Amino acid sequence: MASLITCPHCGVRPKEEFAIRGDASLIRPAPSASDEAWHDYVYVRANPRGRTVEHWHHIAGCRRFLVVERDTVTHEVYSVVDGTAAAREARR
Amino acid sequence: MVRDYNNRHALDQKLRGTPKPANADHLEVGHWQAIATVLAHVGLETAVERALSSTPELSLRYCGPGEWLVVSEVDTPVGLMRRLDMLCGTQAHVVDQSDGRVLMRLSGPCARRILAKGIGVDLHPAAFARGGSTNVLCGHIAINLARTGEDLFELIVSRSFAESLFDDLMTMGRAFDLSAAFSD
Amino acid sequence: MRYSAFSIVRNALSGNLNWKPQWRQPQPKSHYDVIIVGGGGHGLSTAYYLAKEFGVKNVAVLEKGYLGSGNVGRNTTIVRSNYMLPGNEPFYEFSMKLWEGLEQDLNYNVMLSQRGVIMLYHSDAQRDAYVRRGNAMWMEGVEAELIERDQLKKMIPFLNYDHARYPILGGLLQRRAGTARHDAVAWGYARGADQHGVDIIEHCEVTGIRRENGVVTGVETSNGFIGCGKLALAAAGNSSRVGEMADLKLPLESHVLQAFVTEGLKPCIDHVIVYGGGHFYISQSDKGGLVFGAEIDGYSSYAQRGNLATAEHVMEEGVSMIPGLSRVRVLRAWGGVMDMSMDGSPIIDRTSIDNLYLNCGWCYGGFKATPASGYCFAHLIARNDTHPVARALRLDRFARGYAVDEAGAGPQPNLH
Amino acid sequence: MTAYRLSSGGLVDRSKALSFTFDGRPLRGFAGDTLASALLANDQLLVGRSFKYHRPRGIVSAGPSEPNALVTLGSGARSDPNTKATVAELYAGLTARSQNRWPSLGFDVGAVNGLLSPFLGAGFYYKTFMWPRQLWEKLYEPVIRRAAGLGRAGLERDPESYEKSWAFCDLLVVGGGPAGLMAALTAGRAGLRVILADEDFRLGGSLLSETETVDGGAAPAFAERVVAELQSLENVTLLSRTTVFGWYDDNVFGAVERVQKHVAEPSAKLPTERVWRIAAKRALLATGAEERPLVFGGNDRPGVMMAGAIGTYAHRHGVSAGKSVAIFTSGSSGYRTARSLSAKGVTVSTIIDSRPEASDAVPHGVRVIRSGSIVDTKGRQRLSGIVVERSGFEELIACDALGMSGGWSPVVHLACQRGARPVWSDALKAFAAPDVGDTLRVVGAANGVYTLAGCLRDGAEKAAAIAAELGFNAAAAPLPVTETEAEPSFAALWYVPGAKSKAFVDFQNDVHTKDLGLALREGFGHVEHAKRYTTSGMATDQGKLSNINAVGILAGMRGVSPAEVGTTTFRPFYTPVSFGALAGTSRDVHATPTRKSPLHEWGKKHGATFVDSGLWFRSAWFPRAGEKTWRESVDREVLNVRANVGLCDVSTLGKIEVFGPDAAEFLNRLYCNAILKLPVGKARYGLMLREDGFVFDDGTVSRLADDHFFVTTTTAMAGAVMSHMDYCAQVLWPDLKVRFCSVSDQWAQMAIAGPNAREVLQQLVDEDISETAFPFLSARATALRGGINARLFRISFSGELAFELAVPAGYGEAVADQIMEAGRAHKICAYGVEALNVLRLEKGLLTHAEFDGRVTPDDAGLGRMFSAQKPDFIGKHLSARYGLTAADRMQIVGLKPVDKDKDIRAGAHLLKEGMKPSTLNDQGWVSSAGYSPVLGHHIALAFLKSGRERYGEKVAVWDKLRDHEVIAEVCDPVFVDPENKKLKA
Repeated sequence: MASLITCPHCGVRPKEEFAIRGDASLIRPAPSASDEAWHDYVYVRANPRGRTVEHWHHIAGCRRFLVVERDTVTHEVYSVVDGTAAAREARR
Repeated sequence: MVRDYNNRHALDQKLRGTPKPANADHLEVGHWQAIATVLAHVGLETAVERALSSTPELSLRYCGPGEWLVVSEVDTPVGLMRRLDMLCGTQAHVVDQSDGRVLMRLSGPCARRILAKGIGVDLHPAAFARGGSTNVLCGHIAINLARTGEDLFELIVSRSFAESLFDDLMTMGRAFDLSAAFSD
Repeated sequence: MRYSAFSIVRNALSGNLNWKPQWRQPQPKSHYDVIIVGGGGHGLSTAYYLAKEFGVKNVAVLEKGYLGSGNVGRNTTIVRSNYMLPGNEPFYEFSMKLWEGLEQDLNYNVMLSQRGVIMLYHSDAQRDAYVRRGNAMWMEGVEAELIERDQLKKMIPFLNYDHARYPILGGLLQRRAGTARHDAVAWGYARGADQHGVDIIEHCEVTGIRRENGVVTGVETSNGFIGCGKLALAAAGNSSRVGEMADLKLPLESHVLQAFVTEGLKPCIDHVIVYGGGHFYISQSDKGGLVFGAEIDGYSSYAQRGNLATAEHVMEEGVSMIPGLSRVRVLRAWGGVMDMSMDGSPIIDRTSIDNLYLNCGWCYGGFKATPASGYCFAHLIARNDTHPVARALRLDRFARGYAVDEAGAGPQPNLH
Repeated sequence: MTAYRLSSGGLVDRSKALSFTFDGRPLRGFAGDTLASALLANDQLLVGRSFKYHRPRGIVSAGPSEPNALVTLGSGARSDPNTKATVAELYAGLTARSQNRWPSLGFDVGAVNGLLSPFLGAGFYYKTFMWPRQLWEKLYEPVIRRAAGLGRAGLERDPESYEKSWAFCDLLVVGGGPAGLMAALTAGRAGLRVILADEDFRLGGSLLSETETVDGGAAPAFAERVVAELQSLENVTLLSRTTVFGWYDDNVFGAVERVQKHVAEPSAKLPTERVWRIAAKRALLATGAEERPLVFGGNDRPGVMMAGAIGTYAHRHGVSAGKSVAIFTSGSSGYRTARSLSAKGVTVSTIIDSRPEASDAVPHGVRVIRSGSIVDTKGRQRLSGIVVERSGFEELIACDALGMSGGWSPVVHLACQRGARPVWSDALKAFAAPDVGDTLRVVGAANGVYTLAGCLRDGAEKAAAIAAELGFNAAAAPLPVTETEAEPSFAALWYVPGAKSKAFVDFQNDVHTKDLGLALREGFGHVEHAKRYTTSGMATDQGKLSNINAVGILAGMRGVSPAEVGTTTFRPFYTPVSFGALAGTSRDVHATPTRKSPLHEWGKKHGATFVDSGLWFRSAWFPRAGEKTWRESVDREVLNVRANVGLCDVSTLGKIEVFGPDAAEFLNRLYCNAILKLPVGKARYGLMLREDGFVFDDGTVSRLADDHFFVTTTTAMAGAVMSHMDYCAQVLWPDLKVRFCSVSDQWAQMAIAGPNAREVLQQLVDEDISETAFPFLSARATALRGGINARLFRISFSGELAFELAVPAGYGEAVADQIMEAGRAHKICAYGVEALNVLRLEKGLLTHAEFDGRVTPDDAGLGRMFSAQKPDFIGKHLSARYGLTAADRMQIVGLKPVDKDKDIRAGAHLLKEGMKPSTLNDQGWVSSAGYSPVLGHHIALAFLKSGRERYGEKVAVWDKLRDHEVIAEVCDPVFVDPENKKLKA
């Protein structure tokens, strides 16, 4: 993972083509949501040891936000999917 | 007051007056071509790609989902915009990038080895075949790379980075006596 | 056993056979007044100050690995108090002052070397930002100097003055800043805490936090249950994991930061030098190795190892700042797991759970904070009251809108 | 004379003599020598001094594990300190110098440390040097620093170049010995893309010093044949002189190729070193095994070497390490080496075997002492004899070289760099590679297979298996025929009891057995603690020879098995790698790419001084003849813009085209101010927040059509804004129909500002640009006379009547020329970013000097832009937090010095007049400051607590850092034309 990411649009790419944005499990609250919900969204992180999902922006490639599902200890990658598809899925 | 304006190439300073003889490994910098970004409307990506692929004068460079750079060696920038509007104007947004991009053509037996010094993508023909194109990082500069022949690659780079990329490529090619010139 | 020149001579004459362990290896008791989770620099200094300054001596430090196996033993050893924001500067200066008396206090030479930290600037805008910072330091009574190019050339002649991509125009110098021998800090605090009666229990992993009626009563560990009056977390990169045992969700992401050391060289770099055209910083250890690093790898990680792309980038910055590093060979790279907070500043606070205290979010600045972190945390635990210099570092600052964002980068941990 | 060149044999080319120097002494070797073999051939046994006690040290090994023979190669800017003589390839003209000695290698004052050693035990420095405190930096530390360190780095600019390259393959074979060669051959024949990397300058590994035959011929000849075949295969890449130094995620390997390190006159076309990043589908570690030293009294005397190294020097280099060689062994390998040396004509006098019994064949005339141990060595700077103890009796045996053979440790470094720990094997009496999955497998001696036949078979079999996994057909080729050979056996002997003098574990760092004992006694028995406390294994060799013995000794002292002690962590780099190689070409002015504006040449033509702005070069000011300081130029430019007109290159702004039916909605959510109802043909200033409510960036939004916007960002944040937009569009609001792309490079953009701007510009366009036809904040696509597409905006960053004109980048220079020509009569001048900065400062307009990431719209005086009516936008919700709305926040104000001759400087802090400086009393800070030529005095923008209520108050502007303090009056941040009369003229 830390060397190569398989972009669903561009294929296998080196790490330096990406900018890492952070936790991809967060869902932006509705405008009317509580202060606590907004605080948690912006400031609180599950920070799992093990399986996690993270946004990697393929900034020097297709410029898509990818959701990389991976392990924070072994760095094994389980899946890489396009962020839009994942966002739609999460909202369902 | 009406006058003709001179269009200055980004590598004018570097290449003007360079003697033409090309070595086996050669970097040819396209002097004039029309380039446009095509952004397909959401949901119409396949239709746009089909429309663009139907025109032999246009060569299509993949950037990302629903986004291409379209290169034409025969059109003027305005002509290309017009052509693209007709081809897919209702299905896509078309943006002229002819002045914003510089095209370089790297050819020769060592082209792959030269590019491997900057590009972290497997360029073996089995992995990156003729006709393939993609956005990719070359050194520290984002470019679009296309394979147009066994030993022939085209690089499209943002204008402001063109000098840096050019310098980098010449360094990468120094062991192979890489030569460079404007195309005719 | 008190250390002195005399003790060295006396022991040498008896074949060095009479030295005693620097800390005991006790069996855990069934209950402590305070249990500290994490036997790194911060946990050990907390224990030390609890026992020495605040009279709380029935204390255990639980460490899942060997003592000092976390970031205290894998950092770039820099000690400084050159911060800009009023929420930070008093805290780090308090730490600096503790450093300055630490060796005598601990009777342990942690090799504090006040050789000066200089941060280079490469543009007018960067100079202005450093001036702002330097003046903020002076506001707190901390000496800072603006070194202009000509003076800098005399002071550090080997920087890239003539061919740099970003011209080196000068630097902000804190002379009192410098380095300390990282392992010795852990060992010195451990020995000091031990002498004050603290039980340091290595290879004892906390696996659960027991609560009764919403109050913490003890911890489950790999060595069984241990009861406590108060529980203090100082688990650095593993803070989120330990917090989770008490259902705490924290404003943290764990990230890996690489550091490097070169082969040993005769003295050649006499300061800590920080590159302004990137994140690179370098100093020379007393053994001769050049110790350096730059930014985090960028993805969340609990693996204590880094990737090659980042390492190469670090070297690029190094050679850009000091062209003569080019032929110096890098011996070893390692990675530490940083508890990156959402504003780049640490957290020392109570939690919503009674008797549970939190010390985390040190990002990559934890080493220099070791004394003040321990002191302030001990103050909080013992008196249930925030130490004045740590008032801005509370957990609720995010909800209240008082982030201490030194980099001005916003709530994205990997940008700090 | 002890060591000498044998009269024949070896893989050196005796017809090619190479002259070199060591400490100035001219010496000769042959092509094919290493520096170490050449030094030995010249009987130069003493090569260096140890780290702590400055003990005389000689060559120990014949490879990268060398702890002692470190020299500085080359001179001046081309010196390479700490180079291992054992891996340095000899070339004509090589110069080598010994290190860590003063005044000379033979007589080193530092050796006095040896006498003081009882006081300098492990960790002694933690216990002393604390009194008085001030003396640490002044006295103790400088003395310690000078004594420590090894070679000297001059930190001179390196004249040589470096580069990097990517490589992709099916199979990477690390190590070109018997197992590696067979693996590469098998896979290469099967058609896999193979890379074989070996650190040596000659492929073959142990085959090069092997005495057994392969296929009936000499082993080196076999290696040569295989290499030749591999070279002929198009799908195989051979990388000699290439050390694979690291194994990273996803089976990516880092390797460094020493392209020209062995060349006296390097070619300018080639790099000195090249770093390879190799992405391999599979990899085989064929890195061999390391022979273990024995830990006995006096084991560091020059002349004491690894037995296998003595063999290598004899067979590969045709050099005998001594006239009379003794071997100290705990197993069969010592006998094997003795036999091979005898066969070569090297005199082996004695084998001291720690074991009571052995069945190994003894060469003729060699005495064997079983159950023997060496307790001391004799000689000063070179070995003259050994004290052998057997059954309580001691015997002095004369010898001038001693080979140590303590068994074997597989080299498993790379396999353990990603978190897996090596596994103790009772069978191998060594730590073996852990199972790290299919992508990386260990083969040959690295896998604990020590016979030649076994290595060849292991290599062939594993490569064939990999070929099959990857879908290739590896036809079974017959294995080469070798002589029968038994697997070596040995006893684990961690230290030899009864030492009469220091028994070293880590040679380079001078860690001896007593140090480990002391560490244990003081509670540092954990392997990591022992390492850190004693520094064992922390030298430039990273404990390649010593770590295993340290573990064994700790295990013995703690009464546990080595498995329980475990090892310290293996990390990159396997052997040290230069900064230069890892940095590649990115250095000096090429450290980062450079971006040039389409008006760069235009700026140059007008004499611009350029300044860095991120990756960009921007025109800062345009000095004219007679102007002596930048201020003179800038003042002139400012005054000219205010009085006449100026042209400024603003092409570096980020420019984004936004399309789609939801484009307006998208931008409305992106900016904190209202965009939705922006009319077509209009531009608007836009302010973007981060989700935490602080200002992210500002710029302009122009609506060119209902579903088409043109957005600008600041130069600095162009990339970040584009990424933020990607995130918002793709992740936050995937259902909005919006598409956008950067056109930053497509357009050259110019600001034409000043009272005469309209007259000048009107000459280039047909379109009516009068105040009525094209009022402030108009935006339009248009064409220049002559037909060039352009975009024209009526926006101003100076407070003057101003336009921004964008034309296709290639035409930028020509159009700028034309404007300058058209403007000549109207007194146009070129102005740079410095004048731009003064103009905006006078007008109270903000940049990222103000937007430092901690500023709210209200702090910046832009509270009115915060559209609370909009249902949602980035940053809305968290903007309401107490801390962001508190009354005592710092707000933007203007500052004027009370004494108009005084200047104000950015970065100063603010204090109430007469108040003592303190963090508590700090009232704010100056974000931007400069001289206003219009007002004739300095002005500044500052953030001041509750600033807007404090206009008219006097504050101290406190710049203690530069010993500068002035009193200033707080005022409105708009200094010039607050009614915007000029702007809307």
